[in-house]
Amino acid sequence: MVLSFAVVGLAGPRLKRLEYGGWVAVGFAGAALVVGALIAAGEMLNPGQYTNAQYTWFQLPAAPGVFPHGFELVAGTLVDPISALMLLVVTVVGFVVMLYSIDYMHHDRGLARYYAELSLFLAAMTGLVIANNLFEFFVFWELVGVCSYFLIGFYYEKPSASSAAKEAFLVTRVGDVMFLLGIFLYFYNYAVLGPANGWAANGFVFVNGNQPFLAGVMGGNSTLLTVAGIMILGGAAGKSAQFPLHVWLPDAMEGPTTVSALIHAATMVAAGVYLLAVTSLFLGFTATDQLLIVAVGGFTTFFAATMAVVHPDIKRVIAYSTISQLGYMVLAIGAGFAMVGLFHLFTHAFFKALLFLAAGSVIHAVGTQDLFKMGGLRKPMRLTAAAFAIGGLALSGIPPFAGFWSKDDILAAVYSQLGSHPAYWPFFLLAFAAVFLTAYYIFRAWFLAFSGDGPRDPTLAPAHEGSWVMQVPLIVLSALAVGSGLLIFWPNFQTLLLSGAGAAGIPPVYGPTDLLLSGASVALGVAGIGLAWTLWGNGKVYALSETSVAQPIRRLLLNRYYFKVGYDWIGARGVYSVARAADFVDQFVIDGTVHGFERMFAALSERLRRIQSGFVSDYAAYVVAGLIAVFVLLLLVAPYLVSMAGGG
Amino acid sequence: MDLSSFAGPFLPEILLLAGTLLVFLFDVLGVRTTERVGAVAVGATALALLFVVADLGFAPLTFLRTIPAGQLDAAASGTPLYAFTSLGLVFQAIFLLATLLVSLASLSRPSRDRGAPIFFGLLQLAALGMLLVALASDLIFLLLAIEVTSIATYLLVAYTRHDSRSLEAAMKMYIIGALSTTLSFFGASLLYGAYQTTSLLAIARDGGAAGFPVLVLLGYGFLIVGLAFKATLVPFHAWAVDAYDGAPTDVTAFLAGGSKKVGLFAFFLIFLAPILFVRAAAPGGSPFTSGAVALGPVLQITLSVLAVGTMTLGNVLALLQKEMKRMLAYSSISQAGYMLIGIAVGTAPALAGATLQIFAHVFMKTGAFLLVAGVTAWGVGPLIDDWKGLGTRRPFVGVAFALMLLSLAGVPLTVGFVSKFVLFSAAVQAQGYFVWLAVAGLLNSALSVFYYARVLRVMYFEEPAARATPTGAVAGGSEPPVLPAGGLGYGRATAILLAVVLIVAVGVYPQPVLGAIQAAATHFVNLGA
Amino acid sequence: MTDLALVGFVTLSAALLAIGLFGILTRRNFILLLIAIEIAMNAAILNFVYFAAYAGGTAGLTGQAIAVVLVGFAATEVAVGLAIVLALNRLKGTINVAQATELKL
Amino acid sequence: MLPLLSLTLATLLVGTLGTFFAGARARWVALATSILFLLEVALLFLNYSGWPGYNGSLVPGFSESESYAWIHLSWLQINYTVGVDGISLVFVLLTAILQIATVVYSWGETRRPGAYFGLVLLTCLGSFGVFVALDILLFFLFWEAVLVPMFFLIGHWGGPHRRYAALKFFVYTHVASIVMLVGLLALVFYSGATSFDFAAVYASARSLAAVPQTFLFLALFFGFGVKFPIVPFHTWLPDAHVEAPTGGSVLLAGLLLKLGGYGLIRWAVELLPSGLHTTQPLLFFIAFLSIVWGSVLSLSQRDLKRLVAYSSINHMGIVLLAIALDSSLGLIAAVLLMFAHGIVSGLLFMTSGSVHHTFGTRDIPSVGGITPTTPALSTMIMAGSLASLGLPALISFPAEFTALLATWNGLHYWVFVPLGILVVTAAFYLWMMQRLLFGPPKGIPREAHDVPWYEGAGMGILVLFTILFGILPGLLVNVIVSSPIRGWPGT
Amino acid sequence: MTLAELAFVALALVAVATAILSLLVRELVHTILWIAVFFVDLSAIYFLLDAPFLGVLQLGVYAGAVTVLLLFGIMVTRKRIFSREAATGIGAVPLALAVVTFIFVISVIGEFPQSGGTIHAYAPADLSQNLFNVNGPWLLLLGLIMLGAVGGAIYLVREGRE
Repeated sequence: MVLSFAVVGLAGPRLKRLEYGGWVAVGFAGAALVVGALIAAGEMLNPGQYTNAQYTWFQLPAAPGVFPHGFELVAGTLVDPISALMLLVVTVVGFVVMLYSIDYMHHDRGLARYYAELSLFLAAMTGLVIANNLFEFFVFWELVGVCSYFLIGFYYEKPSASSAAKEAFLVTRVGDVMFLLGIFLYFYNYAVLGPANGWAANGFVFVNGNQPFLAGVMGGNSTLLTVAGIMILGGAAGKSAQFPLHVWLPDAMEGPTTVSALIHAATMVAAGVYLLAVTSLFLGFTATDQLLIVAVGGFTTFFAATMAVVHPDIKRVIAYSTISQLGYMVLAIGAGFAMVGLFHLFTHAFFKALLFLAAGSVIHAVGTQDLFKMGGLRKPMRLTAAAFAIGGLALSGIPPFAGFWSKDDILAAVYSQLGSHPAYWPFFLLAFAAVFLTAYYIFRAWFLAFSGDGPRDPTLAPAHEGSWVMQVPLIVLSALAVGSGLLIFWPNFQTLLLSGAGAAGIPPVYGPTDLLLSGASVALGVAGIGLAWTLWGNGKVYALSETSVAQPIRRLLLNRYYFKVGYDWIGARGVYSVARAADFVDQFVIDGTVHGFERMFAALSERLRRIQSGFVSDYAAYVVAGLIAVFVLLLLVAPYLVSMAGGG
Repeated sequence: MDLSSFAGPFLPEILLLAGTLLVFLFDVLGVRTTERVGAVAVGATALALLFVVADLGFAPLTFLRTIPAGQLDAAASGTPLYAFTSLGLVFQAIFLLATLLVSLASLSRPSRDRGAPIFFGLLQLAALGMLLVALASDLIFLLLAIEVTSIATYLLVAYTRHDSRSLEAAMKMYIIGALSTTLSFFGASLLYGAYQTTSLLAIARDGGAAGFPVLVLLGYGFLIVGLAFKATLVPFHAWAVDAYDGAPTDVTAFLAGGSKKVGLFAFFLIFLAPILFVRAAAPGGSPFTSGAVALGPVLQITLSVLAVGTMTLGNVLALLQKEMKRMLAYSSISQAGYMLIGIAVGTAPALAGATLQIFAHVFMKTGAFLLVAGVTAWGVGPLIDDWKGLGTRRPFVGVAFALMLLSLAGVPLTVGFVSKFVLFSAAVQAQGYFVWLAVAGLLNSALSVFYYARVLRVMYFEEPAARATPTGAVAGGSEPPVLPAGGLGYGRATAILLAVVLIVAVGVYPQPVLGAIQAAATHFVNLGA
Repeated sequence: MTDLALVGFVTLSAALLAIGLFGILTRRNFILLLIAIEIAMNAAILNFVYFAAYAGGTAGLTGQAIAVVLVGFAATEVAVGLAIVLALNRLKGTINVAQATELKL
Repeated sequence: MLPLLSLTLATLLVGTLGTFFAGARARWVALATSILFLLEVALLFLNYSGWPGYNGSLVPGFSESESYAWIHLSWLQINYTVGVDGISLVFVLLTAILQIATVVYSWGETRRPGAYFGLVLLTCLGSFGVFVALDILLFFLFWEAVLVPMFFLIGHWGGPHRRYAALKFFVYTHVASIVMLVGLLALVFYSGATSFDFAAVYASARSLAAVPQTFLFLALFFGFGVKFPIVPFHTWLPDAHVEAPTGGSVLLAGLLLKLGGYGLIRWAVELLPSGLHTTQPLLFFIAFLSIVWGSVLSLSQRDLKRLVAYSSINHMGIVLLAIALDSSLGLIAAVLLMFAHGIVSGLLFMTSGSVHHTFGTRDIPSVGGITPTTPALSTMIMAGSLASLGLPALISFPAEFTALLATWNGLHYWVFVPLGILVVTAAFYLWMMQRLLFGPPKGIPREAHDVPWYEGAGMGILVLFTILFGILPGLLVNVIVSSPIRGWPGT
Repeated sequence: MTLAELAFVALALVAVATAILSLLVRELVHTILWIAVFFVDLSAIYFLLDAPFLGVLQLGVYAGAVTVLLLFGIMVTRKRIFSREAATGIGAVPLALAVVTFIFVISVIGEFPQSGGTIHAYAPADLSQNLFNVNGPWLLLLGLIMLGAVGGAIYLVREGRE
């Protein structure tokens, strides 16, 4: 059944070509939603089940020394707690965004392409979620990357869009390469070095029959595993835009807002986190890896948040926020609480999609993304304003919105580990501080866009609310942003998380276990909102004076710590200069040598021609000279050579 | 001496001699039309060829055998001066084939040429000399037989006696030839001094035991140089280019395809014995004890150097040639280098390879020159560029010439490829440093592709130049050639067709020819050991 | 029977050969070239004769026979050379080989 | 049993000759031949019962084999021996696919179509022969037979510097094939093989001592390597590709480069295990050099065809690496990679040819934003580029995955080199697409319109196979695995 | 030094001298003169070597026929018989080549005994027996050479009428 769904998803793009196509896509997405929801519901009603189905792609028999346990690549599906959770996210957000697109994208050209790519993306994403082995995971992982590439570059006639698409692809490619190496390392460790446990013979599969493989059981070379973990982290960092591979995500906002909502907020970027979770649950990380993951996550949380603080572009603010939030999830997984991270992923997907769609609604209405040109939009766009506010509150971790439950879970979980892992402290603090920044920047955006009396830029088109197809998604997502966090109180959902987490052998942490901590984080969130209100509330615009000490910091933040400049420099100057130099060597040194030979032959031929003087005495002289040469050979050279060669 | 037992084995030679005398008689009688005189020559040559092939033991012809099967390759056959070896017969066949091709083509020479009897007479005489070379087992016999050919060819080159180019060519050929002959005889005299005999078989049995290593080496050195003239080895080749260029093209065809091979076979005869003797007597060790040198390897090294030098220089010089005949001449020189590899390696397979190469060269080079002669008769100039567009205008002549060039370049499915393949295989099979000979030969054949390809390009890819060629027969396109058979004449067309058919047939299925040659070479090698 | 050292003959024939070669390389008149060739040829004949004289027996007879044949051959060769000379002279009016360089390169 | 291979050869031969003399109708003859060829290849696949055992035919390990005496001397035993195993079968399939695609793509060729299609068919005939020949002379014969038509294709139908390029191509490959021939001859004679047949050489060569094996391997490696091409003997390739007509480039990249790889596997790796072992470091070095060099140079190219040509060097470097690994997984990867590269680079060269036809230039900076004008062509370019940079579900991916996995198994962290280069590869393709396909239109002639149907169909055939084997690589792998290669279980 | 040795040295010196002179003198008729002396001198050496048959042959063929032939050649090709040859000098390269050849050839003397050696005489009858029986083919070949030479040479020098 799951397989048939994937096939339908894949078939989708072709159907779209027939018609203008949006509704067909929506239909398919709806079907996917139904199927996905059924699967998720099945898993939730009966948590902890592992349903595995697979088909062999190709295989090699076992060979001593080479593949002691054989080698096999398979394609298969696995439904387990985490994939069910993730599937729900993908299908729901996918459907909602698809619906929303009908109106939002109405005026654009190339809609067939848009829907086809979006459908393909959905198919690939579901494939990724239900993949039952690392290899297949990688296949879909790449496919979603390509879809992302196309969708970012949807407005391909804009140079910035195509450039951003390229950048996204390249940066994630770096991560992919590391991911690939990680796969190899795991394979080598478990399939070649390790005992015959069937892991590799079945080709990187996560489960053994209906039970997950457990890293602890399999053992192996710890150095190798550590490196493998780092590689996986690298892959995840690329996809989930973690430091230092974060640069592409803000630029990816060149794509349509719907795409940002679906791919660059809810689903694809979460794939990195999902990968970490899967690895953590099924293969396990070493302690070094965990620390590194915590470090990356914690740092990114704060780091991205700082950049969001000053940005004038509404979408980019949300994009930085996404990076920051993904950092939380990574942090949680690093600390050993994969399911907690996934829970945040779950809730975050809804409220972040909501934020994006709300922002999209705004952009659709006013035609700009610059916050400083907007203002006073809450009056014409009540629903949007409300939705954005709900999303903002969820993001800021204000109870009872969804974000509170999951984020608080993460903080509490990491906090619980501080005793045994004091090295987590700085990253915990950074993450904690980021709560404040988060609340501040999202409400700064809200106030700038919605509060006040009217647009600061009078040339803006008069704002209006979108049609029902745009409103329904907002409403649905608002509901989910409020309600999805509350699922935590449903015992079955708890069991689901538990069973997932249990797979990794780590006790679950959920709910506000530490009231003090929760209180502190809520307080920070509120403080952030307060600061935003103070500075930007009611249509005010707070401007730093040029002489202020904070000005250089602002510029640093606006320039994103010069990361992009640096990367561009490496790409354009460094690599390209090397390439030019290599081209020079190729043309003039290597080929030049060849031409040198050519000229030498021509010159030789020309010079030798002159010996044919036509004068017979010269010819006779050649004969006599030749005679002497033969004598020299016969009497002097050859005997010497023969004696050198030992008489034979 | 019983005449019948004498006449039998020598039937081919006697046929040619009779032909020669007959056409000289024609001259006296005043019968001088090319066709009639030529018919005699063609007939005599063809008959002789038939007998030679029969003697080689080809199945349907065995009833024509003149040499009893047992006498062939027997060391005791003949006298110390001559012997019937199957390799010799193979070479006789090669020589006769070349002569036959040239005679056939010459039938299409101008009918009223008053010198026709002399031309065909000298041609047959030269062929006779070549046949005798193939029988020789004595140094002096060999050298004198070569001189029969040489003298006849000097005069053939000078045959168009009102053409200063022809006479100049003859003059150069004569001077260098006479010089080389002198050196050969000088070398023979030194060998005679060392061995006190001129019988090659006796020398082979004596081997390095003569006790005068320097004298022997000097003798062989002189002989190498003297024979190198005939075989056009570098640096003794310079005359050849001019002679090939200046001589009447049909004679050039004979020089390149026929008489030059005489020198190569002489190399086989003279140098195989010392090389083989060393191998048989002292495998792996030095045959010259007490601090002297190993004769065989020394000769092999020297011949190798000559071979490599010849093919390389021939090819390099051919690269920039603008005239068709001179380009072919240089190509012919480089081919001699390949053939010399056979004797430098000195094994039966190598000899077989070289023989096949010589065999192949007959069709390729003789055919090419005959074709050039025919095309020149249309008024096409001597330069390669004068051949522009010929391939498309004259498809069959073009295809024939292209096939010959491709075969010369060693393109697969032509006899040129098979022969090079066998030759270089044999060099590799001999192992040791001979592998480098194969490498050098192959690299050279790569080099040679350049100038052959250039001709093909001119023939097929370029449009004829606007300027009218002297008689405007082809390039002008107005005046159709007067001769039948595509403007070549029946005789020439037959000869070229024969060459092309053999190039392809032997190229695709070489087994019969190659098998016979291999067997002959094996016998030949065993004879010396 | 006389006693003579082989060494002297070898030296003489070598010298004659060298002189012949030198002549061939330097002379321009065709007839002088023929003469030079004959000098060298005589060196070869001389070789056969004295080696034959030292050999004795059938081998020696063979050597002398060769010398006889070679004398005849050399004369024939000169005749052919002269024929070419005459034809060349008739056509070009000169027998200087330096002036017959139409064919070159 | 039906002599299927000889029949196929005969089909191609008759087709080629027919095409040469068909004049204006040549393309129909060529198409018919191609279809027949493809059908016969399909029959070959269906008949191939190789996996997991082999049918008992003349040459062990090969099916469909036929052998007839050709030249038999005491020291020289040459036969007409043909046969296929899994590896050759894959290449045969590649030949058939590329042939039909090229014929369709070139449907509009008007300059001496008879000769053009004839030469195309002749190239494929030669390649097919190379892939099925099991006798050294026969192999060499076909090997050379490929050279000649390609020389004429470049020299007559090529671009402005065609003569230079044709000559350069010819010289390089001819010199290489000569060294190869010497190596093969030496292989026979030094090993004391009883004949030139693969089976005989196989029986004797593998037991040679390490030193001669090394020398032989080096000779063969040079011979095959220039075709690869390996750095620094690669400079013929960009020139030849750039100047060749599109059909020529397709066959050049798709088939001719594969001949080198196939030859290396069949005549060097399988026969000279110790030679491979001792030369491994050198091979690795050259492979890495080729990978890096090809990729880095691709970055700096302005000409679309040059870019693809240099990327070929990069890809073939990976092939060499995979072969040099001396493992079964590596060999599978190498064969898969070559198949993939054959189809993908063929596709890319077709697209660059179409770009040239449509816009009159292949200079990337001078044309841009072509997607609105030529959506189909742009799609093809994207498909080709993405396949080439290793996108899953397209054919290169399983090959690259296997190759890299094998590299890790053999070389461990050295795998960073090809892995890192994957990023560069992605970079130059993406950069090319960005400049050429996207952005505001520039340099587009007014009369430009999308590619004609036949060019589209030609590319479409290749895209089809790219996707088919990308999704189901097992179809190929199962065939490859059935070949009796050392390191394979049970051999 | 025996008388025979003395005679040989003298004859050898004359041979060398006349050979050089014949090539170096500028008057062609003098050349013929010197070469005739050279041939006669060689004939004397043959007599010294107890080869009278050869000595006579040398006198007849060389000193007689060949010399006349050469003289004839000069007469035909020269307008004035006593014309002088243009001075060509002695080139360094030809001289060097000749000298080096000479040195190589005389390097064999190291292998020969430095003095003595019996000279064998052969009866002309034995010689003719040898020439016409065992080694008959040589003469046959010589005949063929002469056949070709005569036929071709006559054609060459005969005035063509075309």
